[in-house]
Amino acid sequence: MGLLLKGILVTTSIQANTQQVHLSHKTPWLTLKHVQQAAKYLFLSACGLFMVFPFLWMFFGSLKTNDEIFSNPLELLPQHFHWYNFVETMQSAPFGLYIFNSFEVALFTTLLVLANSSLFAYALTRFTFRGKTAMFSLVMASYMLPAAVTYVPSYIVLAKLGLLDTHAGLILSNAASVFGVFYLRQVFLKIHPSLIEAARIDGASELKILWAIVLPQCKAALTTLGLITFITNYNSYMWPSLVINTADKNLIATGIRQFFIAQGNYGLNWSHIMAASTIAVVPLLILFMISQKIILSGIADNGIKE
Amino acid sequence: MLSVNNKMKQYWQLLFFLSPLLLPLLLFWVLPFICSIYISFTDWDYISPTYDWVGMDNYRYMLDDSQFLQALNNTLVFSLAVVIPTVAIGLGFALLLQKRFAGSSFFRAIIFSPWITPTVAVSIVWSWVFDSKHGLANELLGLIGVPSVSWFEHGNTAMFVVVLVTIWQAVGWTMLFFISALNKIPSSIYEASLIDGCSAWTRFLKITLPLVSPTTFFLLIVNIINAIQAFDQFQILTQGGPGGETRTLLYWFYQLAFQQYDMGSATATAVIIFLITAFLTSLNVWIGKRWVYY
Amino acid sequence: KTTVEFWYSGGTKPQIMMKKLIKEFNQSQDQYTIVPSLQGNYTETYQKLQAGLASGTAPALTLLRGDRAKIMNDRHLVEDLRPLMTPSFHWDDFLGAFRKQVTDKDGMIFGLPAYGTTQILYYNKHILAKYGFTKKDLSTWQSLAKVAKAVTQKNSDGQVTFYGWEPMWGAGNLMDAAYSNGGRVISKDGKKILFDSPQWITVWDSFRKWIHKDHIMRIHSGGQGWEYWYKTIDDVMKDRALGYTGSSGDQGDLNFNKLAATIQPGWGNHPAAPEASALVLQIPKGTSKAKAKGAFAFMTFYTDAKNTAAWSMYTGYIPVRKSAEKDADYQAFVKDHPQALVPLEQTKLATPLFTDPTKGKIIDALRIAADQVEVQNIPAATALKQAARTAQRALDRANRQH
Amino acid sequence: MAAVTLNQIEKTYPNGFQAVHGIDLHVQDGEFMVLVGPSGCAKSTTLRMIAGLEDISSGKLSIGDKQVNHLPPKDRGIAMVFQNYALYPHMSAYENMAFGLKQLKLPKEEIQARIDQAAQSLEITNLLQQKPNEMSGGQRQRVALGRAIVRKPDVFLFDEPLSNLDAKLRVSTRIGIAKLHQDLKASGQQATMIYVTHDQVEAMTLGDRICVLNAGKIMQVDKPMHLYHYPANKFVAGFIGSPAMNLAKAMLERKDQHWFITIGSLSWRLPDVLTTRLTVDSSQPVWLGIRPEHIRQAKTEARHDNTIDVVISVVESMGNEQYLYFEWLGQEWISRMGLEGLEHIQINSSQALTFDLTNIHLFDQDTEQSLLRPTF
Amino acid sequence: MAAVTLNQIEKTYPNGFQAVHGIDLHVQDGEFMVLVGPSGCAKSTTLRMIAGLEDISSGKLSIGDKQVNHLPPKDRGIAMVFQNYALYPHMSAYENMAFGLKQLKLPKEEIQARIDQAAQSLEITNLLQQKPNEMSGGQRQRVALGRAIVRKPDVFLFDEPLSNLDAKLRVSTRIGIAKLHQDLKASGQQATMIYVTHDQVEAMTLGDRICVLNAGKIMQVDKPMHLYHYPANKFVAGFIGSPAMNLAKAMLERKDQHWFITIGSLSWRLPDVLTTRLTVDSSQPVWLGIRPEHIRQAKTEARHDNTIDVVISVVESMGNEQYLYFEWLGQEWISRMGLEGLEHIQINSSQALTFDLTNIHLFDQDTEQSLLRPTF
Ligand SMILES: Nc1ncnc2c1ncn2[C@@H]1O[C@H](COP(=O)(O)OP(=O)(O)OP(=O)(O)O)[C@@H](O)[C@H]1O
Ligand SMILES: Nc1ncnc2c1ncn2[C@@H]1O[C@H](COP(=O)(O)OP(=O)(O)OP(=O)(O)O)[C@@H](O)[C@H]1O
Ligand SMILES: O=P(O)(O)OC[C@H](O)CO
Ligand SMILES: [Mg+2]
Ligand SMILES: [Mg+2]
Repeated sequence: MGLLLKGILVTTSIQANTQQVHLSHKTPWLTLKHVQQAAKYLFLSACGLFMVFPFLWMFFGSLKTNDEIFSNPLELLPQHFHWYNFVETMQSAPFGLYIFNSFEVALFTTLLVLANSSLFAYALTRFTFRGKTAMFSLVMASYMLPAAVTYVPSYIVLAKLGLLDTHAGLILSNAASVFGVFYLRQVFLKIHPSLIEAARIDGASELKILWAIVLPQCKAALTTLGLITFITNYNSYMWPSLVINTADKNLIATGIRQFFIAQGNYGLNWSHIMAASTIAVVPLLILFMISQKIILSGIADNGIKE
Repeated sequence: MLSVNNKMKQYWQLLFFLSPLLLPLLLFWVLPFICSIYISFTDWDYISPTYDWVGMDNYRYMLDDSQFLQALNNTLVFSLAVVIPTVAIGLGFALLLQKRFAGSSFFRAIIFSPWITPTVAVSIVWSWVFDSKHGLANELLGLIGVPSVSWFEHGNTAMFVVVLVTIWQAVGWTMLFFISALNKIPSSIYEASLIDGCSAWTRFLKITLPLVSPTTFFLLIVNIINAIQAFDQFQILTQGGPGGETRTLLYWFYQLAFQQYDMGSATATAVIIFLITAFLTSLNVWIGKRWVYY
Repeated sequence: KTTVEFWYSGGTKPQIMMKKLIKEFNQSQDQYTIVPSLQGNYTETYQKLQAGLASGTAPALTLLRGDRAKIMNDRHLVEDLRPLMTPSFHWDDFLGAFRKQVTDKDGMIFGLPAYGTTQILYYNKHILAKYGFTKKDLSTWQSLAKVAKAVTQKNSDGQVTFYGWEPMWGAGNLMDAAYSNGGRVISKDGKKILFDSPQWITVWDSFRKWIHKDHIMRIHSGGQGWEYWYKTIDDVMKDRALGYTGSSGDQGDLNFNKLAATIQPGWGNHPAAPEASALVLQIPKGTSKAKAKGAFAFMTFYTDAKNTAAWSMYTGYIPVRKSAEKDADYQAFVKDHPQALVPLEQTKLATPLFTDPTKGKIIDALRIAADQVEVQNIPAATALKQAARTAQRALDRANRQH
Repeated sequence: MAAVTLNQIEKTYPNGFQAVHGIDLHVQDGEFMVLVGPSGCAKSTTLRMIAGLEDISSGKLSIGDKQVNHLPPKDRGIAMVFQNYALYPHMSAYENMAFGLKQLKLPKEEIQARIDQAAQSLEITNLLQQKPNEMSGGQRQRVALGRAIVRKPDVFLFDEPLSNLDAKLRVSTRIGIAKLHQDLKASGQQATMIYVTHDQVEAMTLGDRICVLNAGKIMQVDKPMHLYHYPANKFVAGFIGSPAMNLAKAMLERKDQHWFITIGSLSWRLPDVLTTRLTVDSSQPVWLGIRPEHIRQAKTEARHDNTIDVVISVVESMGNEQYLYFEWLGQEWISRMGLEGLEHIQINSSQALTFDLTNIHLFDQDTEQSLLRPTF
Repeated sequence: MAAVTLNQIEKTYPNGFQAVHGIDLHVQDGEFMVLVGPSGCAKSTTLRMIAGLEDISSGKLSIGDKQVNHLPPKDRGIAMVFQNYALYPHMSAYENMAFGLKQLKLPKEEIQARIDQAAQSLEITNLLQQKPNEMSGGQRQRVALGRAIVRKPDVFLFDEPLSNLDAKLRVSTRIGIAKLHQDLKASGQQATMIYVTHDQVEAMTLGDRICVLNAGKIMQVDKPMHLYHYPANKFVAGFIGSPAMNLAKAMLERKDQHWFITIGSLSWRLPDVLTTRLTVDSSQPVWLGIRPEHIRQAKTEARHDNTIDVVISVVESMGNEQYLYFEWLGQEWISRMGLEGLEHIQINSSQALTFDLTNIHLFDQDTEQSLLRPTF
């Protein structure tokens, strides 16, 4: 709480700074502003370190020997970089395949979510029909439903559809994103109705309007939603581990845990587990790097309605 | 709004737009929930084709069950302990990083990054950090002369760890929403306040805070819902222990459903979780009317 | 060819052995193919099996923990094996305790014991000897505590550097000790919870005292999967503790140049009475005749004297057939590895497996009480009485419903 | 043939609010019709019903000789220019214009040709590859016009197309639209235009005819000059003209053969040109209206009884003319006069002002309808 | 005492762009000074430097007799009205006005009294409990004014305070601001006002003096009428006045004692009133400027050589006057005339128009400075 208070105070004075108001005399070599700047960077660096520390530890841990990991946790860097840990880890379980599986499921789920949330949100924002409010309430109510609550009946539904132990089953069962509808609805509401009317006069069908007029303007929001959906599904653990039985079809989170458990003999190799975790995170980090400009600005530009 | 001569055509069009989402929504959310409500009035064991209708028995049993009450209490404590700091710290970071400056997007990315990691992977790291013997946390405490703490062996400290990890993950996300809200405040309003001559603190309290209140409100609700639905971090860090002191309702549901196969009680718990979420959300909406400015 | 899906799980060594046996079986005949599917652990197998049964996608063969196998039968979810047993099968050859475990009161055989497991003591024989103790000194918990006290070492700060004993985290060890003090979980008529009785409280509170007051014992708790288990083993292997209470299945991982094994202690005058049970192979209800036949063929193969002996030698688990002891290789093995006989020996005095009539609520209450005593240093009376109340409610409810 | 006919058109919004109360309006083929009125008077609603963007609650709408009540917008042969231009922000100017044509599945060359031609006449050829956010307000406006033109519609609909531009640009774009209308007519494309604005300068300068709306009803439809000189009712009188017409309560009195107008303590005889136009034949209370330019500085030599002495409270000089504000009979009056001859009227100075009685307007106090017949 | 003095003020933005190039301006105590100029000419920058919202790069800024370069805004004795009003949206009108006063720790009664008084004079007493989003644009504008007034500042700063209002409201609020200035002066509160606008009607009607800016430099500072009649350079000539002054290249030629202005193939002798004002004594190329109202319909009886025949391309009638657009010498010209006497000039009709040579303006083609001395 103390940190927080400090942060706020530093910031509010920074806001005053943006107006470049000199409260002080001519130009002393060290102004209040300089001190504030330095304090801000120091504070942010400390926080930043705290935020990324687990990754760093995980990554460097994967390069240590098993004993080294526990010998001195304060020592971040390994004495020797055991890159071979990665090779061994990759050999000890089909992580490549797991990552591929996760990618496949996450990708198709994401595409499906983007498509159906867009359609649904478009209908909610641009059509008038009876039961519209009810429809929206239904979606919002679903948001309050813990996913775990739906597992059992959902499982049976999948079984009835013959989609157990298939990626298609996973994709289909994750295809309704309540957040997606909620988020896109807010974004679509911000598109001026006259654009849609102009397109109607231009003779475009509703689908065409959505595709050619609305969506291109929401690229940032779509990327954001896409990334969120992708990450969530890539990382998802509980539900896939219930649906998938065949080892070859496992997603990465299940894979890692399986690896954990399958290491079920004395002398658990922690550096391998760290390596496995690192391997699992890397694709996401890369994806995040690529899209971070969009995702960070995306939420900012098209954020939820104020 | 739109005049379409052909009613049928309009109908099909609507169906085309709604059904791709409605289908999975009904199949995997609404239908299961309705089933759950039904099951909560039975003693179904998940597999047996037969079950008995037990009426309110599951609910009655539950409301009088010390373990349920403990889980309920834990859930509320956890939600409160997570939501308020998350929103407050998120706002703090947003204020710091709102304006672009050298390195601002770097810091934003860093603070956001915990959110993208699989909870499964990163919780492992945290469990080491708080290892009672050689954990980093204790080493650091040792440096400043504080005796080590057996983090996972006491209810309070174990809960603290889970809360910390949850905040750690959610803060960046919260920050982004605040940044967007702050950027929407016209700069002329700040300038007006400069001319009115208020202190930085007054400006924060009297102007910034009220103006981002709709976002604060939204984030409170989303974070409450997320907190109530938190599962992975408990599963990996504490498994509800020690002695059930970090067992939340959702975790309790999980154990009832997937360890004891007591579907009636489990679904009754689920319904209660839903009701609590709905209650907290409406409570927030109600209180929100007093402090949220639109 | 008929394919037979098989869901199983186990540690590394069991996994290796299981794969080897399946391969051998598949090659030994051309009627059936066993298709194995490795699950995360026994619990996960059980969980998935529920889902599988609910949706009609259950496999033809599963490997489950004994208590769960019993629940499966109580819920009428498994095939009776009797029709599949040919005269050449020799059901009589299986260990009596294990046979009893899978036979219900109507005589139905709802599963085949795959291998046995029980918790025994492992200790560092050199250090024990160094302090002038012998195996005999480990025959009651009271004397074990004395030994522990004697060997415990502390550094100048008062921090313990060498522990006298490390029980395994969880209710299992404490229950075993309570059984050894004549305790019961439920009354014979199945109506009353008994673990808030003095037999239990004395035992559990002693452990609490040894752990939290005398600091001669320690508990590793929490973590991922078997993490606590291996931390415990590690302490013994790395000379940070004298010994620990562990599974017969640990033998494959341990170094017996340094360690030795013995059966669990009794409590005071009471003889030891820990639980012993078999992991059970089952054929879920609704499995087709052909698949069931195939599954049983594999069971027969897997449990034949030679294979169960080989399994035991490689993993440390208890062989399920009496005739295994006559296996030549096995006899040679136990000569070299006397510890391999300890679980078997303990099985003979064992308490049969406790099965929870509330499908888990009693076990859950005990688990939490154990956590409170072992980890949180809450007096056993408080913890157990609270747990008993919870359990009694659940039990009453379960009894009412049946 | 693209006359637009509104026949007893009504509009009730789903929330129950009736925005349009039975409008009858006939816009001739090729005519430039301006809809004008205060904010919320249902100008946009009316236009949007014509466009097909809003359902018509009752009445008949025809474009050409076809009833179009139930046709979707694209089939009505219309094009619309929106207040905010409604350019697709992610498309270049070219793509913006081409979008509608592509929906018609026109051949590529045809699209290209149409756009080139429109771009040339609007002088936006060099902007074609730019996106809206790279253009100034005026340029966007012209692209929006271009998008309408290329569709070769029978009817152009404009909803306050200039209100987002700044004053200078508004003037030049206004002229551009007037020219466009002329050019289209000249090229034989009899484009009907319906133009919504609340700016009466635009209305006056652009419209062949102006339709003045108030609260969902038509007040008057007429040529701009007729509206200005012969407003049919008090509303139109007050709405058209800037600065607005002075309006005050007065008594119209008949004494023998003569008519007098009594205001405050003064009573003036009506000139004959007015009496012949009167539509009543007995005394009655009226609204007296007089435009600012008809209150003139009194010639010092000849002081009539229609001259009053007032104190000027505000003077606004525009360079070539000035507005004098004064208080009289408890209300504010404006006089507008050219600068020739009279310089620097001081604030708080006393002035003698003359009412030009041949140019006053009279309205019934109840019905607010004009009591004077127009002379054309 | 609150004169505002800018002394060689410069402003360079952090990105290196120099927005203000050495401005000298003295605004007298109680004066209403209008800053006017095209978009981007640094009006706002200048005002914001005075307010203390923007650093001053160099130069001296004084308010009263105190140099305030480094004082924070609140200590400069100023109040500011923003273009978008910048009302605190979550506070009622009352709270908006009270906020600044509370920061001064004034007693409650004093705050109440000041607000009541201001509200009364602005006629917003009944709005005091409403929030900005429950008010119309004009009401918000008045609350923003109120917030400025209650501070009893020495200097009022306005940044385009009317540009978000619609035309009608703009006129009435404009008058309100003029009255406010008068009232404050009358009440002995010699409030200096600095008012930024790009609308020259506002500039002309409000300012005691007008400062015309262009590209960060002062073009002319003078009374409105002087600016209109004696623009110091071509920029001011073109900027002030609506419709804008006609400007065309011409030759100023001296032949013996006489001066001629040659444009196209025509050569007109300058009237004597102009020649006496000339600041040059030899021939040179010039910009000829003439305001639209000085191009008149030629009297048929007397046709001078300064009469030209043109074809009218556009006619815009405003009711009481009309603008005629015509093409001559390859550029567009505007003539503005009252309606009296002449009705309905048809588009494409031919007209004889006379240039009023006593009212032309001449500017050097290089320096663009006026070549005529003002006569006051
Ligand atoms: N969707 C709607 N539902 C209910 N009432 C509406 C709706 N749209 C407009 N109105 C109301 O109908 C009336 C006419 O609105 P309209 O937009 O046509 O006015 P306008 O003349 O175009 O005004 P402006 O000059 O402000 O654009 C207004 O009172 C408005 O509040
Ligand atoms: N923060 C800034 N950084 C860099 N250049 C700026 C900044 N603010 C304004 N400018 C530039 O300074 C010049 C003057 O800007 P200013 O806002 O003062 O113009 P203005 O006269 O108020 O225009 P307008 O009538 O459009 O409000 C413009 O060219 C503008 O682009
Ligand atoms: O649960 P058990 O008895 O099979 O034993 C645990 C294993 O030995 C851990 O590796
Ligand atoms: Mg409108
Ligand atoms: Mg500006």
